[in-house]
Amino acid sequence: MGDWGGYLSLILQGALVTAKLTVMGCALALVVAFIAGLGRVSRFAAIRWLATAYIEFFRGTSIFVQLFWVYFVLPFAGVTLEPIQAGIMALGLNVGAYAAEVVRGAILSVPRDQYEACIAVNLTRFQRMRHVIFPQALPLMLPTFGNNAIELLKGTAVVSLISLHDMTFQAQVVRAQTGSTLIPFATILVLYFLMALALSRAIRMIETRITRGLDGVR
Amino acid sequence: MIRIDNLVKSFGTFKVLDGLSFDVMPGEKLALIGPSGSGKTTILRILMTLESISDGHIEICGDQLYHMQRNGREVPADEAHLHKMRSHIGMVFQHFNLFPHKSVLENITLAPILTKGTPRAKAEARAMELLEMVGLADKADARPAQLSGGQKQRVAIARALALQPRIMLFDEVTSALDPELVEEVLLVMKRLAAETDMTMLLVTHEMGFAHEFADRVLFFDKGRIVEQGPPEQIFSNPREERTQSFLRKIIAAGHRV
Amino acid sequence: MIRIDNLVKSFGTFKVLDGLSFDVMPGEKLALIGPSGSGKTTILRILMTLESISDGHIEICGDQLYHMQRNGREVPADEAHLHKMRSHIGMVFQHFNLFPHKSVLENITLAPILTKGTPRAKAEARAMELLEMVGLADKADARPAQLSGGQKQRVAIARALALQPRIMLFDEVTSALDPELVEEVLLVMKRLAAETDMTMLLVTHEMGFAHEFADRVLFFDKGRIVEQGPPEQIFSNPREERTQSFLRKIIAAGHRV
Amino acid sequence: DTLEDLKGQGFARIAIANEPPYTAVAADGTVSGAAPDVAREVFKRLGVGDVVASISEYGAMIPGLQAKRFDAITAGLFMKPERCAAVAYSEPVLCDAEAFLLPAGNPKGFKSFADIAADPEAKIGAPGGGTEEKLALDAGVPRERVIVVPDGQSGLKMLQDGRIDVYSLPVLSISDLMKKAEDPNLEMFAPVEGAPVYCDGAAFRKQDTALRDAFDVELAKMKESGEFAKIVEPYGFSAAAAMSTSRAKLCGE
Amino acid sequence: MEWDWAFVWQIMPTLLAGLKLTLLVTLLAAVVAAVLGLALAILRRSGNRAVARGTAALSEFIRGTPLLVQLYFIFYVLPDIGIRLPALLAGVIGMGLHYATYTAEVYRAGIENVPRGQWEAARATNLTMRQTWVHVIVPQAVPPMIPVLANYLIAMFKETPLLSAITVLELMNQAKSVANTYYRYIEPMTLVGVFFLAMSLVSVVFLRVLEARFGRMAK
Ligand SMILES: Nc1ncnc2c1ncn2[C@@H]1O[C@H](COP(=O)(O)OP(=O)(O)OP(=O)(O)O)[C@@H](O)[C@H]1O
Ligand SMILES: Nc1ncnc2c1ncn2[C@@H]1O[C@H](COP(=O)(O)OP(=O)(O)OP(=O)(O)O)[C@@H](O)[C@H]1O
Ligand SMILES: [Mg+2]
Ligand SMILES: [Mg+2]
Repeated sequence: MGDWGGYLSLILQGALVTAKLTVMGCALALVVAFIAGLGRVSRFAAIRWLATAYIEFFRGTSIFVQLFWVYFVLPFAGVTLEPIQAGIMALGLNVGAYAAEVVRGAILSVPRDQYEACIAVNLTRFQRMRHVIFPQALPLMLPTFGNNAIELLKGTAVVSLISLHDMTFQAQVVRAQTGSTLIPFATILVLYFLMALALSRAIRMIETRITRGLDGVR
Repeated sequence: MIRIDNLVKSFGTFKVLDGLSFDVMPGEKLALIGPSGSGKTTILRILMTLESISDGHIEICGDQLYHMQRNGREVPADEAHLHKMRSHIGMVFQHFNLFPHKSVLENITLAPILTKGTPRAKAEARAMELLEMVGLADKADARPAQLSGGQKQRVAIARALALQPRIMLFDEVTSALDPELVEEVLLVMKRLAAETDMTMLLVTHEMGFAHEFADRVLFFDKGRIVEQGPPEQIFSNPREERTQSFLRKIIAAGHRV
Repeated sequence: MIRIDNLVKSFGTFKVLDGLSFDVMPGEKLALIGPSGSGKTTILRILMTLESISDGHIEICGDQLYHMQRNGREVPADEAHLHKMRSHIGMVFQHFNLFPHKSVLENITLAPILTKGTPRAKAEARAMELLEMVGLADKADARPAQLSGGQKQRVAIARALALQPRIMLFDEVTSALDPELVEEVLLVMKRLAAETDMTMLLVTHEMGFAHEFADRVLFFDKGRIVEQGPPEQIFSNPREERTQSFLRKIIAAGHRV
Repeated sequence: DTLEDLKGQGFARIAIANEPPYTAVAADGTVSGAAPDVAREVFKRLGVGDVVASISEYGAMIPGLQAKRFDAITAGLFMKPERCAAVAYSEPVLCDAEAFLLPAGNPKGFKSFADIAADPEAKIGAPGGGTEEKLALDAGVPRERVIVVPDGQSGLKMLQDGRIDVYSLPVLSISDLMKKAEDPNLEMFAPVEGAPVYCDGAAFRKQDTALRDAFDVELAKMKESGEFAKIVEPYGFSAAAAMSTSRAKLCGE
Repeated sequence: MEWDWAFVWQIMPTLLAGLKLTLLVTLLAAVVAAVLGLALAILRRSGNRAVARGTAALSEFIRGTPLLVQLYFIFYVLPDIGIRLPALLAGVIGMGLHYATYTAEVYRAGIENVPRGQWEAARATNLTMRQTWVHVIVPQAVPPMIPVLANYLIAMFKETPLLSAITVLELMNQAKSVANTYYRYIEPMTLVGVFFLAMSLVSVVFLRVLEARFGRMAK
């Protein structure tokens, strides 16, 4: 059972898939989080209701069930996604639902005073959001977004369910080939942790950039 | 300039303002005083359209504030009407409510640029004039967090003035300030009162300042006007028992009238 | 009673108190005044052992506060020593800091029961006396959240008194209160000053009250005593330029001295 | 028609399980194993140049086929009447008997699924939704003593760790596991008494019978020419066994 | 594939058995997480630098890596060093440990959210450290934590399907097994989804109640 080099490269291929799923999943999650999070604070009841339904559904059912549906049931409705697309979609929509609540929370935690100041200087609703509320809410969201991103990274491990060759899946392949459990799984544990570290570093960097010059604000 | 007619405001079952009526002449400086919870802030917030009203009418510069005509019938005002009416009014808050993520200059120019389409260069020139007036020209690029309370409040006044409102509302603009910083803000306001013909409504616990500043003082209690008149009369010779006891307590607490 | 000797306190590289020395006689009522940031609060917090000191000595009721003897050598005080020393001192805070999850009565009895082992019945009887004194006997079972600011502060005073300290520290106890509520708290303090021989240190911006209350006034600036003396002298006839300008600003802001 | 589509795109998508010697993935990621090798050859003859394999859990194979995730399953999925109702099988490809993986010396003397049912302490490991799980349940082993094991390596490990008393898979799968484990404390018992010999076939969607029939034609030709034997026998399978039975028999049609 | 109600009723008992096990695992793991999290929170506040740092690093590692892989480790690798846990126990410990790193954060935040003034008032009334914790800090820190902790309970419930990797026959695993036996997937998987959704909608209501009861108390 030599050939560890080959097995390592198999795991690294998996790491690439995991990284891709994480990055694309985060991108999708970010987009839907803003749409749904803003939808939650919309003044139109229908939009609020839609956003709430989306959020409660995706937070309510398990990622496993969602993955199964996207991959095995959507094709019956005529939508056949590539496994990687299905993975990105399930992860993105799932984590997006959690992040949407973060967006909403951050927007609501901008003090009422600021809304009132906007009315007093006669800004329109859109101007209020665009120039005053949102810029202040963003720094509040970032730390939690960082946690969400790591949750998503960890979530990629379950996509082996839909035969995506991510890192966990490849570790299982290696295990089946070599009969060793310790080595492949220890390897990927370390790799996952390095990726998580990279993610939190990246978020912290963005955070310091955005909050630069805002020190002492809160 | 302002005509308030039978105004009622309830929070749930609690009537804060109960059939209030009074007029304000153009250019008049009005001080609203009274015990905590008497509804002074509520009146200003209603004029700034930060609260809705429960009943009654308010007329500003000849137009209804909370009502408008549609097909010859009076209907509640929509957002567009409120937006138009708000352009007559500016407000300065107790806690300044500056935008913390914008510089002092941006705080002042934001609204003129966005709501009136003033070109940036012109808005900035005007903002510098206002900063000059409140004595903060050198702070144009500072962030609010870098200012003292008194400086923040002066910027807030400049921000409200930048929209050139015809009516200015001041709600306890010095009560969040350290005593040493109160003076600088009051000085700016005195100059403003002397130099412009803006209509001004001032809520304050600084009786001394109310005395100097106002043409007329309204004493409120429980959402009603108990007594009104020129400051000399209210402060030196109040008729109502409630007014007398209020002023006595304030004096005992160490404030000069 | 209190002897402060060459006290230094730094936060990082910033020296808040810089070689401060003064004594307080038993039963003396001392007012500490001065501009914001001059270190008044810091002194009280150090006396209450809420901050550590950087250098110097403090003696209270004849014992070192931050130092103790061990094997004939002076060493930094341990928690047991601090615990013993703290029993001489009570403090009332600007923001009351009542325990929100306990009733008014429990707020007052908690410490006597826990730290002195006073039997519950006795502690409650004494607490009721204190509530009587501050005029709140009917609020014994209320929660702090149900009280007005002035009432909260009176409860806080009763809580501090329940431990029968020989020194009481008051840090701007009225500055978080609505003006109308200030009076009730000051009344309680005046009675206290008149009726007990406790040593009292008071930080305040209410110059009028400082005048009436204090035997001696200390004017601070930048962590040093600029001027001290009886209130008549400090308020009517300050010697130092810094004191004069401070008082001028306070007066201009509408406060009576 | 599906065959034309496959020819057009140049490859067919197959589901495999990574359970040597039926299906295997090498260190470099290439797919081998008896089932995919046969499928690759047949598809080539049908004019479909290549096969693209997805590794899948057994449980996810049939839903994946129905959801058009794959065009065929070539994973050692044995023919049984219920399965024949769900998918369209080709003629038999790989045949194998059931085996037990046991501690050396078979201390409890298990020879059949009924023996396991009779021992109130014994726990048997089997793949979830696989033939062995069903055989065990049918023999009367209660649910809580049938441990659903996710994959062969996990089953082996659980047996070594004493978590299960016996692990059941087809003969060739067990012998492959033993070869890799090189563990003298283990032994294989085969064939399991009373358990039928099963054969798999390539499985297609129900509506793709035309593709299945075309597959059968080429498969039959390979069986006759001996090329079939050349592919499967190096893996340890018996070509004769596959040729001696038929789909009709195995599906109980 | 048609929806088949008769089939739904046929498989319902099996799925309910899975649901029961899922709930059991969730609750046991929650207890482990609550207790272990407290231990982690205390260790992180430890005066000993090395202990505090080590705990922080370990927590971060556990939080940064997938539970699935951790479960594999506990179940398949630990026996090599002589620790052989039954599947259920391994699952409870794995999940409990993973979520303990989250609850530790909740405890920390809860304690830090008690205003400084409360510590100082306790000091000014000369309470000892122990008395301060028991009578002042804990009673104020705990109520706001409760909704947050309940949230993690729900999250754990939804992660139980991972336990199928270590042979625990929970809801998802039962559903897969049923599906593989009858070659019908839509019904069991949809039912699992419905179960999860129903449970989480119930718990949302329950959470709102908790929030209304405890969330506001801290002021
Ligand atoms: N949003 C609200 N919901 C319910 N009650 C409110 C609300 N806003 C104000 N009130 C109540 O209305 C009454 C009047 O409040 P208002 O703030 O106008 O008093 P005020 O005269 O400005 O007092 P102060 O001097 O303390 O500022 C108070 O009793 C207050 O509790
Ligand atoms: N924990 C701390 N860390 C750093 N600096 C501090 C801290 N506490 C106080 N300071 C600084 O020490 C100085 C003195 O503070 P202190 O609160 O004693 O002033 P004060 O005289 O009570 O002022 P005020 O009238 O505003 O209450 C201030 O400049 C303050 O910023
Ligand atoms: Mg007010
Ligand atoms: Mg202070």
